[in-house]
Amino acid sequence: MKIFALFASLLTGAILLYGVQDFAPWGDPASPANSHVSSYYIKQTVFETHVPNIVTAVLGDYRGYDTMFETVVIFCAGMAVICVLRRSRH
Amino acid sequence: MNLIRKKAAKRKFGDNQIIRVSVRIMAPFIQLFGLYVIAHGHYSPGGGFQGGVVLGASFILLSLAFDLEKTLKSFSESMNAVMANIGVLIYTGTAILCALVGGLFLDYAALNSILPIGPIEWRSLGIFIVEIGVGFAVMSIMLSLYWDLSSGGDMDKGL
Amino acid sequence: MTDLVSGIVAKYNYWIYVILMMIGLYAMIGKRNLVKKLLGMNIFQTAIILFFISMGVKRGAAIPILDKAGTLANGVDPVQILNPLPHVLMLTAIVVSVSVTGVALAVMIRIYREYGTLEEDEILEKLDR
Amino acid sequence: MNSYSNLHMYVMAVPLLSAFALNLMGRLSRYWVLPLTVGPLLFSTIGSVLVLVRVASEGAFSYTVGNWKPPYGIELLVDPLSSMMLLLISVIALIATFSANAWARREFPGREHLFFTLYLIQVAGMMGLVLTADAFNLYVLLEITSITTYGLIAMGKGRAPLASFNYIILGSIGACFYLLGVGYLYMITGSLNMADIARIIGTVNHGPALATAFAFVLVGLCIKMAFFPLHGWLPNAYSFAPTSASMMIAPLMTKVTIYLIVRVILSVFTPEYVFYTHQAVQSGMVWAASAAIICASSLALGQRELRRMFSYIIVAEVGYMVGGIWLANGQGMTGAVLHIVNDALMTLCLFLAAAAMSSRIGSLSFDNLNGLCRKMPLTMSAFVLAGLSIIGIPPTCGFFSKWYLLMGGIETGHWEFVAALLFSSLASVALFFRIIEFGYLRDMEDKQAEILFKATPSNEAPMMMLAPLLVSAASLILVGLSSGPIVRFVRTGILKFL
Repeated sequence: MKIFALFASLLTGAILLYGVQDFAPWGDPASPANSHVSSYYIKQTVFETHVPNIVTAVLGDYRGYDTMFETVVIFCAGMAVICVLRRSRH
Repeated sequence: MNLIRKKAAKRKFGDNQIIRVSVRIMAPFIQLFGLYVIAHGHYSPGGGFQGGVVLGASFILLSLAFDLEKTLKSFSESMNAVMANIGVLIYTGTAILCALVGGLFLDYAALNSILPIGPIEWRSLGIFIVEIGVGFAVMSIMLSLYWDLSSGGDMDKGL
Repeated sequence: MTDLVSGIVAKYNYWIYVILMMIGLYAMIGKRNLVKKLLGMNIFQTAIILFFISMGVKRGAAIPILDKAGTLANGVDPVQILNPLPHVLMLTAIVVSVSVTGVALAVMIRIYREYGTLEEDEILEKLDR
Repeated sequence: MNSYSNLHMYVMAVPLLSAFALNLMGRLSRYWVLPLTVGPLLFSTIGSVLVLVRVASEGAFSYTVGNWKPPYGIELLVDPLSSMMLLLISVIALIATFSANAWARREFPGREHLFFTLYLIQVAGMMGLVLTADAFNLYVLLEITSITTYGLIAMGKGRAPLASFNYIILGSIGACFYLLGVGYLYMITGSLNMADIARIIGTVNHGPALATAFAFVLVGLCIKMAFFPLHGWLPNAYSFAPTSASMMIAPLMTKVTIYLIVRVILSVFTPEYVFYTHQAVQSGMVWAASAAIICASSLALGQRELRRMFSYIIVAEVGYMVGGIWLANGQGMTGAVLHIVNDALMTLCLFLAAAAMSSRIGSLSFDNLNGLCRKMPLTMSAFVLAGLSIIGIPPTCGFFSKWYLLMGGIETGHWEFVAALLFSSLASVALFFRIIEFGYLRDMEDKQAEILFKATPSNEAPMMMLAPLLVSAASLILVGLSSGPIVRFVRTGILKFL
């Protein structure tokens, strides 16, 4: 089992590093990740929402649907813990 | 878990006047800071989740320093669950309200038809409203996670 | 050889996250103690968070909190500001990871109540009996 | 913007809101539980029928949450495929609710409202999953459905927490792999919107990063859907889960994940890349699916407990659908998508039947089933119908999807897949006729019968469990007879990609 685990994790790491060679170098402002959608957010957020903190604006508005489900996730984690641990009251 | 509890009971670990008094003094300031982090999320690092965690941590600190039972007397468990529900309801309710008043889901600008302060200002305000909801929910869920995990779901002594 | 080294140095952040990820994955699959498995899960998720945050870095850029009045007047150059999107995604991912950890801890307490141990081998021994 | 265009959002949001309402009201009195679960699910069912009608008449449409243009905001896609899944989820949740209500009252007295809070959130999460067209949003919703499932399974007794913990570890690996894949996609495209990613992938060269992203998304989803070598968590999780939870989890969770893989292939990576750029992967997946079907069917033959046997059947059926998808032609894809619907209904019928039997005889090991057909004729005939459908006998729906899968296998020359399908049918014959033999031909020992059936004058399961079972059994025939229109509807959704 341990050999298998070692093999699996080394294989996963090797595949991940194999994929890394396509990436732009670290800190490159022109990489695709830093230019396509995110530069729109940086340029437009203050004009469209009047919120200077871009992270808050993207979290609460542009990707507000994600954040709604994030809240639901933590709510259902709390409920699941109560469900699992509490014993039935008869 | 039983072992830890027995040991703690024997040594009265942490049952100390200095800790209690200092926690009691610190707790209001931590809560104030949590509220600040929620409310100031527009202008500085912060927001609902971070502030909610800080608020929850202050209550967890109280229940660590005192007994779980004593903490439950001042801030009951059903009250906590209601707060969690209210927090999530604020978020989903806002989302559905936006749809009901004629916009799209989570389209805060549509709320302008209720209170006309301008669609862009409503975007800002809408983010603030939902951050409050997130803060409530995260605070009470963090607290309930701690209560349940520390007492094994029995809500008696705690750690 | 120098190519390889310079390639690693230019992307050393990915090497760090991959090593962390391998540690986490190994603990999740290979360890026989349930607490260690859970710790491995947290390490794995931390590695992912590192990966996402490190891909939003721009050299010499400022944090994504702007000056409202100045930006409204003059606009802003995206090169000067960090990429905010990975931060947003990771806030959500952190919450998910907290939730999963909470549920897993609760389930673990149930397992301890049932079998009196968190070692997988001992649990399997008790199941056979 | 008329309110009609928000309808699919209400379909998703009403169960979510009522989960919170139920959590609040259920504390006061348990009489709130039934209306607050059935009501919203009924609303969702009616609403999703209307959405389906709209899609059938006006075609697919996309929806932007928060009124932001698609690559910047989160986009939802309502096309024939997703509207069909929406209807499937709401119908199955509605049917299962009645039986789950009756069982929750037995299994968790005083905690039904907590159980149904998780249940409704899970239904809402699955509806969100089938609607979303955003790669990261999909991860969040996947985790919602998973966390609720962990909680629901761990509520059971005995080995349930251990099974749930294994599921947590494996499910987290799956979700993390998916997230890594999304990270790689984001790194090379700079976008999270599925259609936008597909557009950009077409313009950049297909390098190692894209292949890695695809591998990780695929493996992550395969763990979540319990594709054969990665199925380790499923049999324990589903057979030790509380009866009330298994009725909804077992039919829907794996099927929704298979829908996700169809969605990811069609809208993110595009079929050209998935099927034709890496030919070896394509035929390898068909071989893996064939192996999955054969191994899981053989394992099912070795089980001595009813629900455990069903879990292995689910694993085999996952092999059907994955194989059908990777056949990479119209017939196979149609068969796979049709089989999502059919298999969800068949599994629902099987698990409802198991719940109904269990309400009288308790343990479902095969020794307990002797002579059951005479004691519970209606339950057992519904069970037999579901069995016939799994085998693939013509008037039932299982036949039609299997037919498409077989035709797809023959057309592309994947004879190993055809052989695996036939082997699995034979194995299902053996499985179900063995149980029918126990039920009809053997007699229950008098002592046992006295203990089990003395308590109530009627031998059948309570009405709350029997009625949904009969409805789901009837739906097997109904869906089977209306396969033609369903196939035509499905094809409008997928043919433009192939």
